[in-house]
Amino acid sequence: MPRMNMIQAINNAMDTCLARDPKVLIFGQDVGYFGGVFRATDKLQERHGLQRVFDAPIAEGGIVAMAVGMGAYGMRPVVEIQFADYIYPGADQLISEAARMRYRTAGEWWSPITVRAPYGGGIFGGQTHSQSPEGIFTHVAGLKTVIPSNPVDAKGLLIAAIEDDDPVLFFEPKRLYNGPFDGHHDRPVKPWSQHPAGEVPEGHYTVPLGKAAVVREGAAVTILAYGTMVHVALAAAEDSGIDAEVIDLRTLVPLDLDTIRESVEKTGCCVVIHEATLTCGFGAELAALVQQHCFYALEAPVERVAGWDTPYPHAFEWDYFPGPARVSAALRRAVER
Amino acid sequence: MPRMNMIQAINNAMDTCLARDPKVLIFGQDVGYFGGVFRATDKLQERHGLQRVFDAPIAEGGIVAMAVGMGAYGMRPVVEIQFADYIYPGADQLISEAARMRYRTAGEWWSPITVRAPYGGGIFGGQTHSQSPEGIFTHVAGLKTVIPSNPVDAKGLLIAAIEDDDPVLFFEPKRLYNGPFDGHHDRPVKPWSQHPAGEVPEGHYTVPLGKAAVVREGAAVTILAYGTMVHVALAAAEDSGIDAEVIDLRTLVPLDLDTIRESVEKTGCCVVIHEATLTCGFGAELAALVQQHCFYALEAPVERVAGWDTPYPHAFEWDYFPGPARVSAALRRAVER
Amino acid sequence: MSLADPDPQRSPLSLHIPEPTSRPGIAPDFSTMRIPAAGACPRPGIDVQPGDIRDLAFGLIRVLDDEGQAVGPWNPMVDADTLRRGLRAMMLTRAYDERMVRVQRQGKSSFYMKSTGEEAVAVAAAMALDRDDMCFPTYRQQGLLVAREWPLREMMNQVYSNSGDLLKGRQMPVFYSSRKARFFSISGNLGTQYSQAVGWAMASAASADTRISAAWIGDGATAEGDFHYALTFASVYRAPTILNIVNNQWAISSFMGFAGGEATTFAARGLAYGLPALRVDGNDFLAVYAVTRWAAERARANLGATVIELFTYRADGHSTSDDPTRYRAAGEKDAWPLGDPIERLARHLTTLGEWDADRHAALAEELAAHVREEGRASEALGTLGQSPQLDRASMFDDVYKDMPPHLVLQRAQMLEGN
Amino acid sequence: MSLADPDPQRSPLSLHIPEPTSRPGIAPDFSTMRIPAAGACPRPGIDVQPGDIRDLAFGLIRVLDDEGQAVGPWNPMVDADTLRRGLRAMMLTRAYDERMVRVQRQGKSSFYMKSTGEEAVAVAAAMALDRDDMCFPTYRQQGLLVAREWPLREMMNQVYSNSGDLLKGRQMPVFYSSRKARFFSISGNLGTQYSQAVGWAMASAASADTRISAAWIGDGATAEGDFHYALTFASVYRAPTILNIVNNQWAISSFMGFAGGEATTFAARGLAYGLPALRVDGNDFLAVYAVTRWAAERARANLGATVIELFTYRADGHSTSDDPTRYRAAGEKDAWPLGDPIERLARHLTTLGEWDADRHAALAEELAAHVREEGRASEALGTLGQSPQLDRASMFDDVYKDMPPHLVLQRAQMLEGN
Ligand SMILES: Cc1ncc(C[n+]2csc(CCOP(=O)(O)OP(=O)(O)O)c2C)c(N)n1
Ligand SMILES: Cc1ncc(C[n+]2csc(CCOP(=O)(O)OP(=O)(O)O)c2C)c(N)n1
Ligand SMILES: [Mg+2]
Ligand SMILES: [Mg+2]
Repeated sequence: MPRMNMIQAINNAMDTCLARDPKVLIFGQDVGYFGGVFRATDKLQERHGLQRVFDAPIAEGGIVAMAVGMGAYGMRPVVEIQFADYIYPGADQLISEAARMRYRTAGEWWSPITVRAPYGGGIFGGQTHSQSPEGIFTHVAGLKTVIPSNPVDAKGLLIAAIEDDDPVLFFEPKRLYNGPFDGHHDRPVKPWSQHPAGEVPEGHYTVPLGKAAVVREGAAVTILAYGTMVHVALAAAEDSGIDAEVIDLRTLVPLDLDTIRESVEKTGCCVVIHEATLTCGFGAELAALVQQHCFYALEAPVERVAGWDTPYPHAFEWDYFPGPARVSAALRRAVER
Repeated sequence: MPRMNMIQAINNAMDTCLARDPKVLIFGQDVGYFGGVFRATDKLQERHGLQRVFDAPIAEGGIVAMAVGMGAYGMRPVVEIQFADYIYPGADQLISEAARMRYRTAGEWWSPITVRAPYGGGIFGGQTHSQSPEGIFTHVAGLKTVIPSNPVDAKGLLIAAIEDDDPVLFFEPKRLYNGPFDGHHDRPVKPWSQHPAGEVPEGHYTVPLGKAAVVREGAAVTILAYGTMVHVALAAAEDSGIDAEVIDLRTLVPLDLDTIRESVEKTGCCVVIHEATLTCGFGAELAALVQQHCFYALEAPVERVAGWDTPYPHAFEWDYFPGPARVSAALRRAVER
Repeated sequence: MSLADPDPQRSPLSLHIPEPTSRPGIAPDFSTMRIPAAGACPRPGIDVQPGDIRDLAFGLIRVLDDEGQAVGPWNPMVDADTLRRGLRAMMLTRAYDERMVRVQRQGKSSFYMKSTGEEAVAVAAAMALDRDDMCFPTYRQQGLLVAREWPLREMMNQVYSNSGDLLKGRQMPVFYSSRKARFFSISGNLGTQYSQAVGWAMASAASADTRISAAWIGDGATAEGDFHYALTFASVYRAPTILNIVNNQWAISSFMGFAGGEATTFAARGLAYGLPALRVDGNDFLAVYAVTRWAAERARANLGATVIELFTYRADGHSTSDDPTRYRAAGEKDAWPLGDPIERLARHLTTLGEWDADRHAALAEELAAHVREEGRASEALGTLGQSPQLDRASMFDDVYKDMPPHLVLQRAQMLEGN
Repeated sequence: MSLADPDPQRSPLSLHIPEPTSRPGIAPDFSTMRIPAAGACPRPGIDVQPGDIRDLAFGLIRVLDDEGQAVGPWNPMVDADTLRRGLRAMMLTRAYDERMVRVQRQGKSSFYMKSTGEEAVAVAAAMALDRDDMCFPTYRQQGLLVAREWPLREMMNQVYSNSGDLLKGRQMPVFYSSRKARFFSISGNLGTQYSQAVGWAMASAASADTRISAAWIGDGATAEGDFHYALTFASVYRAPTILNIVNNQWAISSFMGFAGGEATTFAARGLAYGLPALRVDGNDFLAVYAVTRWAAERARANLGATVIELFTYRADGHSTSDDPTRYRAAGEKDAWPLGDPIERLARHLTTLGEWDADRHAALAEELAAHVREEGRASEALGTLGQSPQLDRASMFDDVYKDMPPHLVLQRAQMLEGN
């Protein structure tokens, strides 16, 4: 099976969709001739033509608006926001328009659009190239939010997102593009080619939206994670020697609550982790759901480990990032209840 | 003491600040000559002059941007977003700029701005005149969020917000402008003039940001509420006959966790209510905090009663609104644990 | 705290706040308004270079002169039947508006917005476009639906949120949507449709389709970012679309000076992006028809977008929630120098010998009866809050294509009263 | 699914995607670029009506001719000392940029952005403005700081996020902020400073101050909503500000056609709002100085804002993360017909007899030594990640003016390793 890193898998997903469906169309800043600042659309313009893969003006609001209009026409646009930190000028078109188009027209129109954005910290990007804004959009009814943690999922989830008839935010943890970074920033990251999830099938396949994956079975505590934090969770389980069950949520909305509930009922405790700031992050929803649905199984409070409630500070990236040490400490607190 | 409804109290707060501080300046759509579509700035232009209270172009992004620039100059701008539903074009300037100005300049500049917006449903405003978007902004480090539930608080909190050197979102439950609407939409609402909180002192006073109020003492269950839902909580306590303690949070960020903790430790259970959609709403944060900080006191899961995860439907306003019947049912579930 | 003290050598700055020429108590004054004579503006070929017709952004294309004659190069030479259809659609729009305000006053709906005085803007455009061209309107272009003969009762059902409402009671009154009438869902958020229209047109072009889009925005809403996105993308990709700016002088209580109308025209916006920009008398049916045709032909010829400022006047309040007497001079509507679109078209037809007072009265009566009848048919399906047939459980539909588990659960909770 | 089938009677539409004239492998070609002669554009009085000078948005104001002579009405008649100060600041900016790229390559900082080829844009403006005027720059106007003699070591400390960094290591390199130099904090989010500058100017006017603001934006970023907000509000309230558009032909890999530059000039944007709009040779120090002066005088006279397009060329990569050889023709920089701002000013001074090769070489050497020295002083305070003096607990400061309880708690948690 071919081996791909995450950028290649994402590129391959778009390549596959462009080839299968003439209604798929890709645009965004620098995605055309250049192939994207992270190379996610490398060669796609060359392969599929100028009219299907092209550059866009620097106006995220306009980019999303065009996608909504094209979606109303009947296209299936896939747009790139160069960094998730720059999604806010597009917030209105996402929240007020794309998210509610099907509802407000009682199904006459809808927004089958996919908004891709490199996301998360770990590359010394400071406060405007490191953000994890998923918690803002998971609050909005009508949007779906997907965050992959590895190449094989990334391809299958992205194809599913593109083929989905609802608007999907697809956040790509940029720190994972080249390898399964686990938060041990002082160690070399092995490339995806040496990781089983770097084996990515050719051609068309999907990973269904709304289904989590148990990436490590364990009995002592459940860790709910997504994106980069899945690998941090695995590292923390290893480092701490605590037999954690690690769930990779993959899709935040709709959420796979069944898988979560099953695990927490088994382990009796739960640690929720994300890189986004703590307050009102998606972890709050997870903690609220877990305590509600698993109250009588819980032997300790649901712990949250997250980015601090500050902007992402350039020089203190590794003090900010919720790495394996902090997660391990939370695991210990959870099991030493 | 003068009696004021909530609009009058808000108007009076701005009048007071304009008179005291030449750096205060008010603008927004229709706020000048006309005095605002809800009359919040009635007569303020006449009293304080064209250059201090004026209309603005229909560009929420521009309005917030101007406020940020004026704040950098040294002014203390107060802007109105005509409906909270229209705040999204201003999201980028709020989230990327105002919220982080002090941080990114290490205190060289900051954004002492107040963004007022009528907010919440109950006036047949459909999905674009009814929203409660606080949960989006409470996730953003650097912003403060205030939501008053009555005239005397509204004036004191608004003055505190205007005088605060950090950016404050001030959401005004429009259904409360004329009286303490408690969700019994089929009953007449008594005017604020017949309510003790309609007694509003003249002149300058503040209600400090970050301090909740226990508006009803009770032993059986704690209800955490803000804005309109405070009155719904009181109605539900009455309707159900359950001895609920009702906490009016008043400020969401920073949050008065001490008051919450104290109450839940006493009652042993907690119902969190808001009008905003459930998923990832501020109630998620509250539930997460309560289960974390009061885990060993909790005898039942923290319940959340909130707007359904749909847009606000025009004709089904009262099926959508989390009224006293739904809150009462949650209270019963909580105490019949 | 200021950074430094003002320089005493220099005279202090001051902030300019625009003010309209009239307000309640100050008599309306349109005397400084420059109104070029009908027929005065040249009509270029559709393949003209935009840079060669910049003057049209500062003129005013008019066809009907004060005597009701159609004059000059922009005269679209429309036959009398078509003109009578236009007149009919404008009159029907006005009659419909009047009824819907009345029923709102009776508490049968929550809200309404009229287009009185601006009927030509929508009706003439609808008639100049193909029936398949896609419209992205604001709440004030109900005339498009009327001209496209979308049944009034469907519109009323929406206003009443009754059991016939195709939008299932979800939207505020007048936020129509009709895929069949190629009338895009109206958003409460000003301006968003404008940029979407460009996206739609780009998709049409990318699909080798032949259909174009047309969008409308109010003078006030041009200040939104979406306006800028629309013009930028339309210019960059030469999108086949028509970008109409309806300058009706007011945005609720703010006169168009707060959108930049003191400094230049709204048509001038088009120049910023190298787009052809036409400024037209929006109360002149023939002129609106002609410029729309011109822009449509240009778009269909793959020459890209056109910006059109429709200079008109909002003759009534902003909506039923509004009281314009609080901020507008009483006589402004009557002082408006460009007249009423219905009267002007009727006069023109009369001049042609194709219309007379009796036919006018008879038509008015017929339309009133039609509106009454449609109203009765619609009210039979209920009015706001009086329509038990509406299924409240449907409020969980269409949030997503397939209902996800959390909404299935919430729907059950609602039905159980939790 | 389309709404209907294309009309077979009509020819199908197609989507235009802009393409630059050259790419790697295609020789650069600026032959179609219209370059008016130096001295050819008229210079109106500052109280001119914007509508009377629309042509200036399509011309190119140039003072230095090909022989290095200053010609025409825009010649600002600056004395040789001032010119030498300008030359020095431009050369220092370039020398600084070169060092900072070198140290980035050595891993001492995470990132860097040069302004090579565009130094006149910032330096001439800084010199034409008052020291108290407030600048709202992008990341490519480091020349403002240099011209205002903000210490290089302070800039370096920021780039290194070292213990001397006044921004406490919080910001990515080059996102400077200096209240003392009246240089507003650079945002990572393109365009946001542009509208803020107008707010600042409005506040200055409302305070009867005498200071004005000036803002810069790239050609690419003009597509953002903030650009439109800036021009709209500046027009409506006649804000005393200067709105500079730095058209350096590229936005990372996208040529300026993707911001609308195929259809018209960027200066033309100003016409949309009734603002005076000047298009200027951005590599001509004297021309940039002159137009900035004109706009500043106009703003100070309470006549409002001016839009200036600075026509220049990004001679190097976008940033240290960029590789322009992947998308730009190799020889483009050398083919750029408007030359290099440093060479052109040096030549002019030489023509005046106020400069020569020896002095130039000596100055270059002096500046190189200065940069080296400042570099050493800054590096003594550490480089990225090598600056133990920085206090990580400070990362919780300044989120709010007073630290709220939840941040006090989080800071404690971090210090405890939780
Ligand atoms: C984004 C947004 N901001 C504010 C409003 C509130 N609002 C509704 S209509 C209106 C005035 C619009 O004026 P204009 O664009 O001139 O259109 P007109 O009503 O004159 O047809 C305003 C401010 C809104 N609906 N959406
Ligand atoms: C809102 C936003 N969108 C995208 C980016 C990513 N980005 C950084 S610089 C840049 C190109 C800017 O080009 P231009 O405005 O022409 O300025 P130049 O770099 O040429 O000086 C882009 C797309 C960003 N920083 N902010
Ligand atoms: Mg208007
Ligand atoms: Mg550029």
